[in-house]
Amino acid sequence: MDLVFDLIIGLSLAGVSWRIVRAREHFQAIVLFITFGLLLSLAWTRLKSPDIAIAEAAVGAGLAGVLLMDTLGALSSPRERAKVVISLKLLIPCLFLAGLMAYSILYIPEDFQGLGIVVREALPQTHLEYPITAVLLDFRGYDTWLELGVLLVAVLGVLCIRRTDNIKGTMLPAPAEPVGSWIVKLLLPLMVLIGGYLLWLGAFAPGGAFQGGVVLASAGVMLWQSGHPSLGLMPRLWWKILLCSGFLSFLILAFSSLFYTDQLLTHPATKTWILGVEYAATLSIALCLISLVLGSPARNHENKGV
Amino acid sequence: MPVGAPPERYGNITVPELLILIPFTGAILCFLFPEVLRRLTGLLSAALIFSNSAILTRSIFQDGARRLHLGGWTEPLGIGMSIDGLSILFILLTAVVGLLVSIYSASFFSAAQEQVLARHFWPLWLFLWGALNSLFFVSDIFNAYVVMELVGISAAALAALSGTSASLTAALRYFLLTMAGSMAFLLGVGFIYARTGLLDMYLVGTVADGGPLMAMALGLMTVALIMKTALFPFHFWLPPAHGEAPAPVSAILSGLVIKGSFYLLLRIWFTVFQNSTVTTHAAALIGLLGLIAVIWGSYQAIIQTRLKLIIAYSSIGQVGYLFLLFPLIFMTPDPAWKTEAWTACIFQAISHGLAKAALFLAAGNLIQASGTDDLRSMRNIADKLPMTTFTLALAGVSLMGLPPSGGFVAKWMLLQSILASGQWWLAAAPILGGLLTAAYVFKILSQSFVSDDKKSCCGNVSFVMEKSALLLALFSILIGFRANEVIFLLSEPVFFIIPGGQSP
Amino acid sequence: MNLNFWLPILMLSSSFFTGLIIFFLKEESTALRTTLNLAGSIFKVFAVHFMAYRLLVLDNIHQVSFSMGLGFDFVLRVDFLSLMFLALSSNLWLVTTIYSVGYLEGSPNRSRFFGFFSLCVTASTGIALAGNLITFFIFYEFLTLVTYPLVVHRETREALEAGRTYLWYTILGGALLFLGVVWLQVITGPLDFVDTGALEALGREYHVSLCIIFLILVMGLGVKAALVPLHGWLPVAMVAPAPVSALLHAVAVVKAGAFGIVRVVFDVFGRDFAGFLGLLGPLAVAASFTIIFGSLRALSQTDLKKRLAYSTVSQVSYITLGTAVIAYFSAVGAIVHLVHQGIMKITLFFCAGNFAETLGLHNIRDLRGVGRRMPLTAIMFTLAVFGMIGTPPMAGFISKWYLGLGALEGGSAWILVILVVSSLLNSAYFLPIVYSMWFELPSGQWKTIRTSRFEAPLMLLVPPMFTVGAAVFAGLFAGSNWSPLGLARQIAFGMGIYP
Amino acid sequence: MTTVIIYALTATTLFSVGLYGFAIHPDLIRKIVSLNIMAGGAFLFLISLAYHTGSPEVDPVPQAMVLTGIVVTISATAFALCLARRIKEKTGQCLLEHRRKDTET
Repeated sequence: MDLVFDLIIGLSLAGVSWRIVRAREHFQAIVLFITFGLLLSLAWTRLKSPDIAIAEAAVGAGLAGVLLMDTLGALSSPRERAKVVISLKLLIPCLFLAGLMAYSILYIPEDFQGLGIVVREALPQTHLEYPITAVLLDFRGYDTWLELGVLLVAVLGVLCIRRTDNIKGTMLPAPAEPVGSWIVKLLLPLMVLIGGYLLWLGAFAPGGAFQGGVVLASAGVMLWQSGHPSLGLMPRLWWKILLCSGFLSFLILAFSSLFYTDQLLTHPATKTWILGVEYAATLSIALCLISLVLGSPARNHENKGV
Repeated sequence: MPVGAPPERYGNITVPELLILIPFTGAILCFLFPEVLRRLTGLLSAALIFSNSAILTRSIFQDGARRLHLGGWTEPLGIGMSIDGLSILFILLTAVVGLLVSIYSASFFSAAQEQVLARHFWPLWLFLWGALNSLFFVSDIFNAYVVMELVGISAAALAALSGTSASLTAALRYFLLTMAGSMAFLLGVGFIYARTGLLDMYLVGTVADGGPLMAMALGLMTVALIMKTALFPFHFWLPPAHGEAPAPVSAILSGLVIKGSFYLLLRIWFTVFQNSTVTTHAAALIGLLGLIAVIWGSYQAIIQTRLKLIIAYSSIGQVGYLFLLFPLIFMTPDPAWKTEAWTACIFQAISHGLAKAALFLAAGNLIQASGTDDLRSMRNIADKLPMTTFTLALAGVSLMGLPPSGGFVAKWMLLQSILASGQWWLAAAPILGGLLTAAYVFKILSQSFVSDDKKSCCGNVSFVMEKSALLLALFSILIGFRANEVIFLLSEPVFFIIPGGQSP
Repeated sequence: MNLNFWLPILMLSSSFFTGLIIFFLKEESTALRTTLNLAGSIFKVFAVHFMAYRLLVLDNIHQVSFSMGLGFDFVLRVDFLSLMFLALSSNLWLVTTIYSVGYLEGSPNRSRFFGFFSLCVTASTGIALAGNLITFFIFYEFLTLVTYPLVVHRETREALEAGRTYLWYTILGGALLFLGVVWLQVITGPLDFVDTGALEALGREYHVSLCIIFLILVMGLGVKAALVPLHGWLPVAMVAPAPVSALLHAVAVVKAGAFGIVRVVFDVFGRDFAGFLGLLGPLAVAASFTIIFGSLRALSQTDLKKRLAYSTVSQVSYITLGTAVIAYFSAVGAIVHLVHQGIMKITLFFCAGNFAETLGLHNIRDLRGVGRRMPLTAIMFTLAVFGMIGTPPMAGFISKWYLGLGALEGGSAWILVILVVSSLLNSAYFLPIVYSMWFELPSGQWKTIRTSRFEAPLMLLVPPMFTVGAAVFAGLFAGSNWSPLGLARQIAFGMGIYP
Repeated sequence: MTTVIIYALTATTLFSVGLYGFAIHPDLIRKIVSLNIMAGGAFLFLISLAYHTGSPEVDPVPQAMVLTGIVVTISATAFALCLARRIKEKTGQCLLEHRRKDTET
């Protein structure tokens, strides 16, 4: 039964992706892409990775969808038709590549182990009970740090392209017809709650800084779309500090770890630290994503040439 | 004996991690500080990074390679960092170019219309610097992916800094290609993980064998990195991206960023895949592409009429030399010549980095003086900007590979190992490439020997800008006299593995 | 202070730093520039003589060597041959400097000119001092770089074109030389000029490679030595100012190529071994062909400097020719011709420069009767011409005489024919000039470009006097141990070549 | 094992389809969408490995990598889209092909 399910998911993923590539209208392609994201979440649930399913649902289908739709609106009339012809010159190499990869996949060893065992053995030495959070924040904390750096740099890059230093100034004006405010009123507290819960959950169960941050970001975007001014009330410096907070907390950890131990990014023996880092990361992920989604150039040309 | 993790030595107090922490801290501070303080912060960070790089170099030179385990977790669980002769050379290159470019930028962006650029330049540049430094320490393949993305975004943002539509388009083209490359790299990481269940480069290197999974991974990663390094069929993004950016950014992109991905390619080929069978055909193919790049890039440089585009196309040609390393290593029987080819390639990377940065900075001087980088505007500058002309000449000498510059040392060793390995077809690269390079270098220089009566020249160029460009050019010459140190850094006690089986 | 180490360094830096400082002088500071130039060149002349004293009398070996870390050393080493070339270049630098100061008076970009001029001399000093092929190559390429600005000095379109041609030829030659040097290094390892014979010790399996290397090296050097068909740049480069042409032809570029061929044949391969490989015959044929071809082309030139240029093509190949015959006299002839050709040719160019600068005469037709207007210059020109043709007792005679003796000794009598034909051709293209200078009437009024107390400014008259005097004395006192011929004999002895 | 094969095959197919889309579409937004498909493929490959460890629990390391990867990809996507919008603002087009005209002016 599982096998049939797997096959259906696999085939529909491949089919949808092909439809995305072949779609004539950009709008259609983007709608299909959101479907694609949802299908992926399904696959990940099936593969026992709920964390990623949450993240994908929020990012792949949610934020990326908003971003793409928004951009599409700004770029062209969404019904604009693209010329889509099948180019054999490109298709054949791609098929060839796919064939090669498919062939090599058959060689994945049966007794593949991965690093799961090593992680589980080392888990008690951390203060965390959930392995993914432990990998993210402790074992491979350096990656997470740099990932927060990537987020921050993307925001910096957007600011650079927008030629402004003030992220709030770049935000799209709230739409004239806001999303029904009653939905927001209903959903917002719920989402903040979910975000916080996910964050708290991360210490011992699926959930954590990233998922929490993503959900909070979605809430923030909704809040803005609904025309609610609350985000804009935050002082500029605070906005900046919160943007950096995740990266900054790792940086502080890195500096302090240089003093009390000989290895970078070693967590001190209390749980407070690691939680502090996690909260900071959640906040800055949320805020960076909000800035990225809302900070793109306006669709109206009133800011042209800034 | 396969070479695993290097010995851990803690005989001294140098802290290599600072090379990552300082630029990142500087970047954050630049972002948070008001604009007046940014320049100061940037310069201070640059000076600190430079001095730390120098200290670390000395320590590596004396005590040999180092290995760090981040978070106190040993591999395969945690992420390692490795600092050996190879990485320290690139770190040092970045430090020298970075410091001088920072000094240059402090002056370059001080003009009123440029101040809005300076605001964004400093945090992005320091982020890029930190990312490059961590790239040179990288010892974990997934970590490499993240670092590359960090490099990619900050480099693309810098390339778009000037905000003209040409530069934006160029930046986006560059960025899309980088991103596609990163995806391929990530899939390659997946393939390696599927085969070995490991992510640490050295561990993978000791465990990995041949097989379709590894071959696929190697292929994906190689293509990804070749795209980012702008080897021949993927070179098209480079000239607009490097030619349209403001001068200091061009210097960074051409001098350092493409070296970053090349460095990673070396690590992938010679650390991760050290024991798996790399087919000589693949190596020969890369070599052939390098050869074509040398000739094609140099030819394209000759027919350009804008100074910055000449310099940018020249990068394609000069980068081509680096890829001759692969056929030389994999098709040469004698280990001594392999070491020679290896040293030649690193030398080429370093001297090109210095010379190219100098050229772009000099081009920036020219643009600031005459408002355009059309070659004809070079007339009269010999009088007005003798220092800049001199810079162009010195850096040109190094590019051409004339003695006693760094470029000469590189070409010398390259040709020597080509001849020794008996792969005659490769000899076309240093010989023909040298000729073509001379053609475009003199195309630039001959303009400065012409005095034009129409005195369109010249605005003032600050002393600092001229001097920092000149210093870079001088370094690119002087490095030719320090070949011994470089060879030592790439030799056994300091370097993890010498490709070609000279390892103990 | 260890003079054995410092003297070669001082020789190089005397012109190198002079050049560098001059670059940064203001255009107007003529006096300072001239002083610097003269100080540098006079210092160099003294240094060379001091060095000669130390080498010839005290038998001190001057050597500088430090590692480049590339499997070879940077070696400066003074032997008799380098001493001779040094003496030539330092003395001629001095006279050419004086001449150029006069010649370029009031023209633009003089700082640039004298800067590169000094660097050019540095390069040829380095070429003389080089103790191995790699060091030689380094200075050889340096020479290419610093002569280019001199060639394009006039900044006209024609000059730029000429510069481009010059660059293509010389850079191509440099690339070939590079290939040859590297290849040789791969086969033999580091090879100093003193290690002659190392190649002989190699096994037979290397002989084919060695032959190809020899070919590549000679081609690379032949570009600068203007061996036909690699000579194309030389007539074009005549657009350069007269002192530049003079220096290029007499000591710097052309002579560097010829000197390189001498080094390669004598000190790298060893003459006997090269002969054993069968390389010298073709070299001799190439040289002979160049001699005849250059002379024939010279016949058809109407521009004085162009004719002189083709004459150089022909005359320099005497050196190659002498190198390519296995005979004591040929070796001596080749070496002594390095000097003789230099001093004679520089005289001719100085005189041509005087005609051009004072009366605006470029074409040979315009020279009719100029002997009356500028007798001194004409006399010097005539003397140098006789030298070139090889009339006793001028220096040129000595060279040709030795080359002829060598041809007989080496059993290649056909070379004698070449020499005779070439001398006839020399007369054919030089004597008409002399004739029309002295015995024909001027075609019209002389237009005066520059007025001066004498027939030409003193600065333009003294240098050729000096050089032509040298040419005469070198011929008259050839028997002395201190004459170029005497030195050449000693050099030959030093190389193990005995009559 | 079959599950892994199915998902890994799907993953590589997605990657290839994304690559194809990336190559054929001149339009920037479609290029970016295609890149996201490629990313989806790469992530799916890693997760299918995580599932395939034999033990009941899933390997956390690929999962952590994919979480990191998702953040990186969304940042990159947002950045690229922002660039694309800026280009549209400046040139009125959303293609990479008008480069030559620009560099000449």
